[in-house]
Amino acid sequence: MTMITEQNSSAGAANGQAPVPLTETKTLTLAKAINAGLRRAMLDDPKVVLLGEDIGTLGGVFRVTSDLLAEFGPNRVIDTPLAESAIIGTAVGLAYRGYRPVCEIQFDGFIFPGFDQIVSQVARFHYRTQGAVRMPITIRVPFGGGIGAAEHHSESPEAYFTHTSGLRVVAVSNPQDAYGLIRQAIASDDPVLYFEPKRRYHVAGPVSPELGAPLESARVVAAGTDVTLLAYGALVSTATDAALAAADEGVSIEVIDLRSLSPVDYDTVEASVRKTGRLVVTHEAARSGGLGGEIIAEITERCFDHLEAAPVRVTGFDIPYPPAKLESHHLPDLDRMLDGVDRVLGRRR
Amino acid sequence: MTMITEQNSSAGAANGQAPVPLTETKTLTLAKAINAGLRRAMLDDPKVVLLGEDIGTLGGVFRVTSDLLAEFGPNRVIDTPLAESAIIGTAVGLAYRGYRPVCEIQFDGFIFPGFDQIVSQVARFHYRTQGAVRMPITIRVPFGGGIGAAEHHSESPEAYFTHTSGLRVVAVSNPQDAYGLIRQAIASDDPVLYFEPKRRYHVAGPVSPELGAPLESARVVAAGTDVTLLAYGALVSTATDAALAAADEGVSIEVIDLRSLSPVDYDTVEASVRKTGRLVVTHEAARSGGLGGEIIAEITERCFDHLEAAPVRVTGFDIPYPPAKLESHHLPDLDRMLDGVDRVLGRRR
Amino acid sequence: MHTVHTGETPAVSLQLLSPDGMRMRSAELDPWVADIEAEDLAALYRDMVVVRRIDAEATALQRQGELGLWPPLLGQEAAQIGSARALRTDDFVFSSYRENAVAYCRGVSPTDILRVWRGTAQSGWDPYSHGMATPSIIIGAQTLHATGWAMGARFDGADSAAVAYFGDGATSEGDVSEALVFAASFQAPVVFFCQNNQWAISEPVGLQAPAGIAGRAPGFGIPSLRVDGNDVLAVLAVTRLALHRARTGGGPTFIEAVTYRMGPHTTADDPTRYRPANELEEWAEKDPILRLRRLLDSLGLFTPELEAETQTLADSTAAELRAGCIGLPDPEPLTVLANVYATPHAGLDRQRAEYAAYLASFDPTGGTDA
Amino acid sequence: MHTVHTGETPAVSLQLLSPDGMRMRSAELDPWVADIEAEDLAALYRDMVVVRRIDAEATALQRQGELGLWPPLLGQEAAQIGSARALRTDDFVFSSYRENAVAYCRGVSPTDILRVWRGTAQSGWDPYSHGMATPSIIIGAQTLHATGWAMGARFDGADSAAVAYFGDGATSEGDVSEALVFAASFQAPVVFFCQNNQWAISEPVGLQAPAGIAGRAPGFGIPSLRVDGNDVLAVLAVTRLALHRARTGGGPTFIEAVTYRMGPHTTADDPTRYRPANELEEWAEKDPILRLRRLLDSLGLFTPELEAETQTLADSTAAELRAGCIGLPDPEPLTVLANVYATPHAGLDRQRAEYAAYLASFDPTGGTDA
Ligand SMILES: Cc1ncc(C[n+]2csc(CCOP(=O)(O)OP(=O)(O)O)c2C)c(N)n1
Ligand SMILES: Cc1ncc(C[n+]2csc(CCOP(=O)(O)OP(=O)(O)O)c2C)c(N)n1
Ligand SMILES: [Mg+2]
Ligand SMILES: [Mg+2]
Repeated sequence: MTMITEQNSSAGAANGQAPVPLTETKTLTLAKAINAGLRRAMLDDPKVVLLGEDIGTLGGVFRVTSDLLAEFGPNRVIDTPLAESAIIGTAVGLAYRGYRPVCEIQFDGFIFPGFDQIVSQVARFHYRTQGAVRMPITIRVPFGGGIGAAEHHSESPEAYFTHTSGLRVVAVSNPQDAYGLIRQAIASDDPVLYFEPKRRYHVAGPVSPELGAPLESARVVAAGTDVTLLAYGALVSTATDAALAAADEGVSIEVIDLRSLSPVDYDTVEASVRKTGRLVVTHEAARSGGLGGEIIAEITERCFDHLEAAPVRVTGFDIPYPPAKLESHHLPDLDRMLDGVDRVLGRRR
Repeated sequence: MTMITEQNSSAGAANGQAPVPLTETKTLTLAKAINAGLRRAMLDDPKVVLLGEDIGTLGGVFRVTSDLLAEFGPNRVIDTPLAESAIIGTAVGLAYRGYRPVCEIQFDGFIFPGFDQIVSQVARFHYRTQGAVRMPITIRVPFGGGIGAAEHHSESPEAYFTHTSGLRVVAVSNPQDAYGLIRQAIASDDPVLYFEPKRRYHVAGPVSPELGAPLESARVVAAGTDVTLLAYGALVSTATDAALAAADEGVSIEVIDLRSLSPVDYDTVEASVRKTGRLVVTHEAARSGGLGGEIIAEITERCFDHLEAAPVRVTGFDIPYPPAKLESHHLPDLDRMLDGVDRVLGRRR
Repeated sequence: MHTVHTGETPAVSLQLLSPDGMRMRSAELDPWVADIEAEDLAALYRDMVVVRRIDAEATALQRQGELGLWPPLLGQEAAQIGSARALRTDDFVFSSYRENAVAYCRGVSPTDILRVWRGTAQSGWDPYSHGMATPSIIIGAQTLHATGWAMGARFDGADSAAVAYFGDGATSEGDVSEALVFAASFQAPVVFFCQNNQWAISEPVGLQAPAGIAGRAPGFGIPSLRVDGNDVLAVLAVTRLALHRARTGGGPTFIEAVTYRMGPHTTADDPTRYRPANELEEWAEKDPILRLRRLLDSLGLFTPELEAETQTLADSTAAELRAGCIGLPDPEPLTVLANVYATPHAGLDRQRAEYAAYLASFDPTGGTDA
Repeated sequence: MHTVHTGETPAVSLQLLSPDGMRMRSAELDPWVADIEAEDLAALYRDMVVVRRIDAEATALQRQGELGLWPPLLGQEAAQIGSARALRTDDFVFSSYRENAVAYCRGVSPTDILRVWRGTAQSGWDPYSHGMATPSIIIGAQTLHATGWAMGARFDGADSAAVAYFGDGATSEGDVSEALVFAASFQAPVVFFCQNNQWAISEPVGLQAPAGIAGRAPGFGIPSLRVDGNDVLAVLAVTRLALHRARTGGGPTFIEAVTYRMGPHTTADDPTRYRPANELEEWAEKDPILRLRRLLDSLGLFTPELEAETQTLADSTAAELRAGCIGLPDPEPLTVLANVYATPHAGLDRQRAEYAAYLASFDPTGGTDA
């Protein structure tokens, strides 16, 4: 049994290396790419401050904030007491004073004590004050399962936030996007929930110092003609694998990495579905009320006459996150994605 | 300007009348029907206790719990300190000890401080303990707009809960259902979010002492053949009016009152859509991530070949709840429902 | 059993003015009001009379259907005026819904105060123009905002302070305790100003805090003061003291101002359902305005001029309020979809365009543009 | 300035056993352990050795990949054993994840303790069989559950008590403060047992509570005791005292047990990144087991028999734990969809049927039934 745990999923900065400024394309893990993006944002703007539990001395339980305390000091990298509502609520006050706070929620399941401040305050101040008060707050959330962890450490709460008007929501799938989108999220004058696929923290890839595609845009990962397969976060890599496997069987899948979960880049999705006529959406979150249903409803409305079959969802079940030994039965995997593709192609047994 | 406010939307028990036991069909307001249901449940089972802010001496800001303190005493009707997380969290402890707590959240917008306890505790204990621990907790939430109130007093947060596995969610639209479903909710061994359409508290209707249709079932309010119009809570009456108006123009609308928002009674909805081929879903909550998208995705999957047109949503916008003077522009009304009907019929200008 | 620590709340509150208008001496507080001259006392009196009049006029407007709701501050004038008049413009207030006298002191116009309650806007003023956030309706949430703002002030090296206003009921909310934790840990220059008006809607303070309120903060490491909240001078003094601590690196301070909500919770409330009959009378004897007037009288300062001038100001303010309220224009329909985001948003822009088209479809002239 | 109230935490903790094993006299606590005989001391010793051994074996199992994670209690044996041995079976424990010694005292089998950490279940035992809820991972949430249970006990007229276990870090969460509010308001028979082990992952207690922890509850109206958490006798005494108060209508009590987390936060943690080098050594001198052993020694009670018998029990428990762990069967696939609801649920029943069909499609024999 191999389980990725807090320590061995460290971003590896524990070796005492100072963070390297990113000036040219380098190979970085996803965790280190976020670290580099945070650092860049902090260097560029003295109003960027980080708040969270264990983010300073420890560098975060995933080491995403490694070495930043040493570089920027305790007024910019703030180890907070253990209270999520206060982490978000004081970030609101800091934003009121002109700061750009970046809050870390240690694990997905710990965001709920801060839910009221996010939903009733962070999301609404701009509307409430008719634009007078901005909330350029970024809330970083390691999310998703597949690491063999205990309860509350593997959740996918994104749909609670995509249903919350006033927030922007992104989920990254690879080091390059992680770097570009954390910088864009921090630079945004709107609050952004930034979801990090924790089981992919370790995976390395090239990272250029560019900001990359805009915050609101989806990305076609692999072009295809038969079926559109929508994914985000950790499942993008599974979806890409599924597309490869399907290609062997002669099915051409277009894989789209949503990147932005709110708003959804419907132009990109629509263009794909108009081409393929078939849509599969996959996420780890529970099916009922998840992002899949929303996207299917919207795409059905926009592309009804182009749909060859009812869009299909491949998602987690409508259950609380299960114990580690059962999570492989809950999480969409390559086989279940292919099953979804079969279903949308009318090939289901 | 007429605004329904806390006082003048009182259920009218302020006149000192003792609650009347319901033994035969009577005409009651929706608020009084809930009061009667609570009373019946408390008489039937000594383990039923009520918790909430101002529910005792005052009888609740809407007077839904009027006179119950006098009848059942302070150990069963508990005026709690001002802390929603504690209201839910102590209800969990009470449930652990065999009680059936009924929590009142004073207004929809005040449920979020208790969100963590609902989502991470109430919803999960049964699954977590493999069925050993039951959470027969009912959480009453006055919801929805249209009363000209200040912020946080008019929200429709139901989709946060329908996305939360382990909860049941119902929304009532009339006095009879209010009475039957509050009793069923309290009797249920699962936790139930019970949404009360606050702008309909005053509307009276016949209430028989029966439990009525099961907790999970939808109800066809008006039969029709051209379009299925799904509503719940306060909008059921608007939808019924829309059906009458449409009938004048020769369009036959089948109105369904969902009643149960989680799970949705798809058998009833599916049967209707198979017949009409056209679906409109309406709710006050924001469109993105609302219940409408979920239902449309599911129905599209189940009835794809029976759909004549893409299902349509008539919902609140993706905005925080607006100021009172703008709420009529946010809330679905009869005209917007008819516009949705036109769209699903392909008659849109 | 000496090692069992039990909470103790000081039984007496700090006072500089007795209910019958006697100026009490206090070695501790006197220095903080040493600069208060006759004209300052007169100004405080004027403030209190004017805000009471604003309150009465707004209550009347609500009764006449011009406001959706109004949360009266009747009885809490000294707590609000005394504390707000201690502030500098660079300080920042984070309040609840009842602090309309504070807003008045921060220069918010009567009309702007009413926008929320008339329902034309979610907030009536630009927070940055007045150093005051728009009121928080979610009980206790603003205490964290104040704490965060104060942390920022400390990081900036500024000597400004944040003030969080909240009620006795609010002390039960987790957010308020978390604010105390953060304020203590980061030695934030924030003043927690709790108006204990004895009631949280229908619930007496004893339900929220059986051991009293002022005793709570010290356990978090925050010094606490209990002041007679109907004594405008004492409130001014303790707030100045607390602000001075905040400005000079002394960190947060908690103030409990003991006062009384003489009216209903809001115009929608009926206090006869829960309030003991004689309570109001008892507190009427401690009325904050009467008290200062008695002092002025005894000092020979309550002149016919002061009375007339105060009356005139109250009248004109009330008239301004009424006219402003009734003149408030209804917002444009499409503003319902404005300002959700600071930057363009594909989803919302589409909804706005759709709704504009929908509205236009009703307009035979083809009016509204998106 | 006498009217400014500052929090004060008693500098010393209650003790009955000095670090070198001397039995200290305490007029206050002695009566609560007057019945403790030689064999009881031996039993406490045995308990502590066994739970330390359970802890070590579980840590080893994690290192060997048999457990996903383990939160060691090393150093906190006295705090947990001393408090848990004060309980009756009709009392109810609501704990956090580190209270494995408490679970042991409540009769939970070693194997059941491990289920969660091996990931075969979200909870290892039936709470009602042991008077102990399954651990709460959401920090602080369980303090409200304990308070609610205790309110119920009071309504029932029972003389049972609830005990909430939580850490120093947890005191910052709003839920814990709200639990104190409700417990005080309803005089709930609940004991708040805070193990201050000096750290919340990498954060020292001074960040959470600059003024200390025991001083917090009195401000809420709850008496508080600060005890040497490495002194099993003193912990037993104060817990008995607090439980007695609870049973006899005295309401809630707060106990701060001052102890030390000698290991990492969990097996996934690396304390060398944040812990001062000498801290561990300092606390090693105050080791809770060593201390009781010294007392037993000085009383001539630390016999070879006791040593051997303790060793045997520890060995057999460790062996049982290891065998139990490795023998834990993986759950059946379809249990992933079981027990979400207590009653049939149309949506979930459908998902289960679909998944059963899906699984069956991989099985050439057509096995699994829905
Ligand atoms: C989170 C939340 N819960 C409930 C309410 C409803 N509510 C509005 S005011 C109030 C009582 C507040 O009492 P207190 O804090 O003493 O302030 P006061 O009204 O006396 O000024 C309540 C329960 C709310 N606004 N927010
Ligand atoms: C609500 C919540 N936030 C964050 C965490 C992550 N977390 C797990 S343990 C821990 C530290 C707890 O410290 P303390 O309360 O002192 O207990 P100890 O671990 O020392 O026993 C944190 C931050 C959590 N489990 N729950
Ligand atoms: Mg009050
Ligand atoms: Mg600790």
